[in-house]
Amino acid sequence: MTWRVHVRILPRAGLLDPQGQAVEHALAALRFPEASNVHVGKAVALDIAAPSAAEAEAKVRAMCDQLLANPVTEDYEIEVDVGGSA
Amino acid sequence: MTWRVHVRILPRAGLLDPQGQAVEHALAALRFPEASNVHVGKAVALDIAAPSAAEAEAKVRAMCDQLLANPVTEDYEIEVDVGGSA
Amino acid sequence: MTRVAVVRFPGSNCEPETCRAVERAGGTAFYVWHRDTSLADADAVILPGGFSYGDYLRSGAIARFSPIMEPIRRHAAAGAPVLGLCNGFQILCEAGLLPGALVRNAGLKYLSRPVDVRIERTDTPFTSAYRPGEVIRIPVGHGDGRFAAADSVLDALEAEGRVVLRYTGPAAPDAPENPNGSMRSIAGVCNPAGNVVGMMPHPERLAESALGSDAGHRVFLSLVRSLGRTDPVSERRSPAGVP
Amino acid sequence: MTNVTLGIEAHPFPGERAVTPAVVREHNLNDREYAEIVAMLRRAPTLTELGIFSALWSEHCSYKHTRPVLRTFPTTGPQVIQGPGENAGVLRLLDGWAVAFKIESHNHPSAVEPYQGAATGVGGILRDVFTMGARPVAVLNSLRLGPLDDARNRYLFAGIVKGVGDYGNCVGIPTLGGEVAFAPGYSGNPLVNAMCVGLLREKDLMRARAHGVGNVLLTMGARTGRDGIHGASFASEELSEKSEARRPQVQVGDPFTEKLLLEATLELIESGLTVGIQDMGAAGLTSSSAEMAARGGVGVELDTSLVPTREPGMSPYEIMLSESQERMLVVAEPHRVEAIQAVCAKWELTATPVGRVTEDGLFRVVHEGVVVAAIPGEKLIDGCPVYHPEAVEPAAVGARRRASPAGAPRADPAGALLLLLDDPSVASKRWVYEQYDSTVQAETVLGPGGDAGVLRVPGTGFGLALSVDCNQRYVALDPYEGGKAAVAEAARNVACTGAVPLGITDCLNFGNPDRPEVFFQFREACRGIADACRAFGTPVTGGNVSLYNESPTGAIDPTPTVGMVGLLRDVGKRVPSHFRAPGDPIVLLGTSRGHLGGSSYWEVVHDFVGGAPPPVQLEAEAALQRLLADAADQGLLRSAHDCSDGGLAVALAECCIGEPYATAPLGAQVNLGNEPGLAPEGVLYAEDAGRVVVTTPPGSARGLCTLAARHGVPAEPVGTVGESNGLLEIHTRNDHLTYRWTVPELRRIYFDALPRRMGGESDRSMEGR
Ligand SMILES: Nc1ncnc2c1ncn2[C@@H]1O[C@H](COP(=O)(O)OP(=O)(O)O)[C@@H](O)[C@H]1O
Ligand SMILES: [Mg+2]
Repeated sequence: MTWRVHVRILPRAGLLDPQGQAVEHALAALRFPEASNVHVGKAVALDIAAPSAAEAEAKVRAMCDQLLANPVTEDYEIEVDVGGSA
Repeated sequence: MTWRVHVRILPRAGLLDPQGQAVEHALAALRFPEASNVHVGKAVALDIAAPSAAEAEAKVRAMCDQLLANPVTEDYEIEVDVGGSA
Repeated sequence: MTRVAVVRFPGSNCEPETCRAVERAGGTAFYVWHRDTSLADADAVILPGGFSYGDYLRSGAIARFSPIMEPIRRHAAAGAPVLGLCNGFQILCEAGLLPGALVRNAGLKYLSRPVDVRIERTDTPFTSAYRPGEVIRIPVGHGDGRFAAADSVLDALEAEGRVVLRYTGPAAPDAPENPNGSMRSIAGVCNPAGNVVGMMPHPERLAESALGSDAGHRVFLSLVRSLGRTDPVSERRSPAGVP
Repeated sequence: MTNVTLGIEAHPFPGERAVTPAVVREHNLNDREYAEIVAMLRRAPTLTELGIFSALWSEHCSYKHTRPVLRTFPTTGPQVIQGPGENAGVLRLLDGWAVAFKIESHNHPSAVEPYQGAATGVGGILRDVFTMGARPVAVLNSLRLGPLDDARNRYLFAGIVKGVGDYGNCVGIPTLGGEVAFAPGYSGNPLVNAMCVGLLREKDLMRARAHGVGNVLLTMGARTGRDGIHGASFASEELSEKSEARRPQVQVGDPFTEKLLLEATLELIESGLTVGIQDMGAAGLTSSSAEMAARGGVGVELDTSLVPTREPGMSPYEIMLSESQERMLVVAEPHRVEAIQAVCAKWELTATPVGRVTEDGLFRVVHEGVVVAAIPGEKLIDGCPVYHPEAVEPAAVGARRRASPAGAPRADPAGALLLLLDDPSVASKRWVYEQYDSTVQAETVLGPGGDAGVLRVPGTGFGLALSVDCNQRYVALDPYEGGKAAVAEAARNVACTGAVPLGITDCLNFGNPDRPEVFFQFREACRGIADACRAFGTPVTGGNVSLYNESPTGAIDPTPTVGMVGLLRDVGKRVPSHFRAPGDPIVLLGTSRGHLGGSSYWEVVHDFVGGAPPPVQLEAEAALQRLLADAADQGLLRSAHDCSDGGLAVALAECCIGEPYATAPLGAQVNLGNEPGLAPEGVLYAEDAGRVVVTTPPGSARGLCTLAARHGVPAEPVGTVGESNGLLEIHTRNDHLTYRWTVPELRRIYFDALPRRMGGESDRSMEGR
């Protein structure tokens, strides 16, 4: 089975996020005052071959810990699309 | 109501994605052969003040069209976390 | 005197040398601030290099909303010369004044080195002092310099002759011909009328022989000449002070 | 509990931890220091006070182990406008121009988070320079890493280089030079030293002092977050599992804000609106305010509840110790505050009054009406005990100096050159400096890839030549000679361009000073630096000490990095490093003795790090420097390149390989080795100090030799530059052997060494943004 997995990697809470700040200011200037607490990080999308969604997630977790996310400055969340394809 | 909204911005399919390729190679080198079709883009997280989830999404769609994504090279997806907070 | 407005966005950092290059070619250069709403009777506008808004989100993405962009649009629409250098090129693309986008270099790293570029068009206000097909060596310094656009757009650019500058190799025997993976090796383009030009390399950084080469000087000389108001004295490339 | 005895009162901030012996130890203060504090205050300190002492009495801020040694540096000279003690040293140039420059380490933060650690290192040193009213015009960097066959070291290398580059590039300061070396001692303990050079008009010099009772203190720039709390004391301890756990929040750099801060600061200084200005570096608000007060001989009172914070609920302790980046502390007369805020607003920054200058000499911190710290200001800065650690050279080091390689070499003399050019410490650093903008500001006369970077002073015809150097192998084997060699190499590199060396800044990276062998290295290396600086007339104008560079796997090699500034009177006469044209005569300056001790050749080809490093003859070096400047001025030099790692053969190969973007490398025919009894290895790879390979215009070789004789410098015509893509041929006269290499092959090896090893690492360029 192949699973489409999405990883969202965001700067760890409390760390300065200058990019998020810049976007928040820009949105305000564009008259989107309703946006706040803006953060900008990375999105990774991948296909994972694995027997189950749980195993696909475990694999991607390992990838995040080893490569995709910076353990010192970033947090990540993993989403496995329901229903992989054979 | 405030809604936590996540935007995933990925390089448009078909465009060369050297960063996605590099990550795919690095994953293979780290013995993660199960990963394929890897793409790397941006994740934006924001709080949106809006009366409904639908309106929050519409707002963020406008932000994406104007600022967050580049219509020439990127596609985006919006996710509104169910259940905003008052 | 040719009056050239050099736009300062927060994070621009090539304004002084851009002004000096204009003055060396016989023009008068002055700054306009991104929050200004007029170009102060400029004959031409240059959007200089740098990192407007830190390149946050995407290079040029935030700067394109600056108030100064409105008069720049009008100026461009009126057929007057507009030049974007490096970050300025990125801003013009983000603003839709030029086609395509500048995305992360294929090598994924910032790249600072001289490149050889061929002048593909000499009927723009910024290239008329070069010979058609002439190859010049000037520096690049960018992380997001890979020109990308849909194939149909690229075909149209080629068909309409709107590729102004193209990377050509080799700038070193072991260097890639196309330093950042730009589609069709595009280093610079113009709008359909040819008055709005953007390029990734930095002609202003190598525009006097005291630094080893003046290969970029004629970009500015082209501009001053095309506006037909050359000041014969300062065209003698007297070293201009910092503005 | 209220801390009132006979001292000046201060109260714990509600909810903060009690000061227990465990808490004191956590703050890296020993019993003696704590006793001094109690005696000074005549009561126990509050937690906020403890934090303040801990920061200011850390090695990083107090130099408590090193001050007596640093006092032995020569710091004066007619060119010195500002010596050590300010944010940067300042030297006089020509026509009213002056240069401000300083080097600083960011080793510990870079070990933890290479990208941000290196980036914020550059940010900090830029602020040190523009704080003086100087506009930064160049940065240099000196890096040390463990071997690249280890993935962690590759990760650190990639992240550090990207961090250095992204920050300087974004602010728009060209990186004109640097150095990188790899050795096992730096595994897990990389060194990141960044140097900034700025220009100012002498009359505009700004010193960081607070004076004028009643004047206002403002914080300017970024908000204060919980970043890097206790960075200063963190930087003053060995890395261990424990420090992993109590790691401060990583400081994140924002070069965009830095650029705005730079413009706003220079505008404020130029407008005369400020009394004093100082960046907030290590120990943030604490050290900036305490040092400004001490320099001005006044007291200060800060109200930390007024400081704009990034997060709600920050305690005075956290606010005082935060190392959030891109912040400045400004002192101004009250009626100027509005004008200052207007300048800041123009640059999209804020400036907020947070305190005032007082007459009572106290360093007082108030938070929401509670006095949480009240310390006699002068004693806070000067009261830290000074230590005189024991210094002993271990017998093993002496034995190692006397040893020589035992086994067979990995290659014959011809093959050795290929191994050396492929060695990451010797090979081209193009992979590094292509990631650094080296042409922004359009004043770059000679960029990276040669001996020294050269820039022109805007609007003038003169320029600066800049280099950072240290051969840590030499220092490890013989700290005194190694210290001399670092200064000599930096001066020689600068002199190769035709410039006259003016002065240095130094970054002293060592291990734990409480270990006698480490303190021996420190003391002796400094003695070597001092002697060399005296001999060359290049005073020490400032610098930085980074101790405790040790991890569980051991101490680093001692690394006293020297940053040199030289003056080139006419940039039109600058001399590049590489051969220019076929037919140019090649002349070797200096004396060859075949000294292989401490050499790269022994390390790379014999896997042996040992032997005594080549001694530096200071008088001969000084004469060589004078000769190079004279010869350049008289137009006798087409190129000049000094011999360092890998000796004469590597120097010749580099001259042939050419500048990084040369269309075609050049060959050369060279005859070497008149000295009887010299083996070819010694002829080719010895690292005798004080030697430079130069070329002259055809017909000028004799003129150069005459000039050299007048300067007392041995000079010998040794050959001729050959055809493009030709051969490098070295004939050793003793044994009638000729070694031949094809230059395009040498070039390929030399430029490919780093990319080949770093190829896969670009993935981690996901780091940062
Ligand atoms: N970290 C770096 N940053 C920028 N430039 C560098 C760096 N490392 C090396 N270089 C460039 O490569 C040149 C050669 O380096 P190196 O072999 O150490 O020279 P040298 O032996 O003359 O000191 C340096 O002078 C510098 O221009
Ligand atoms: Mg050298």
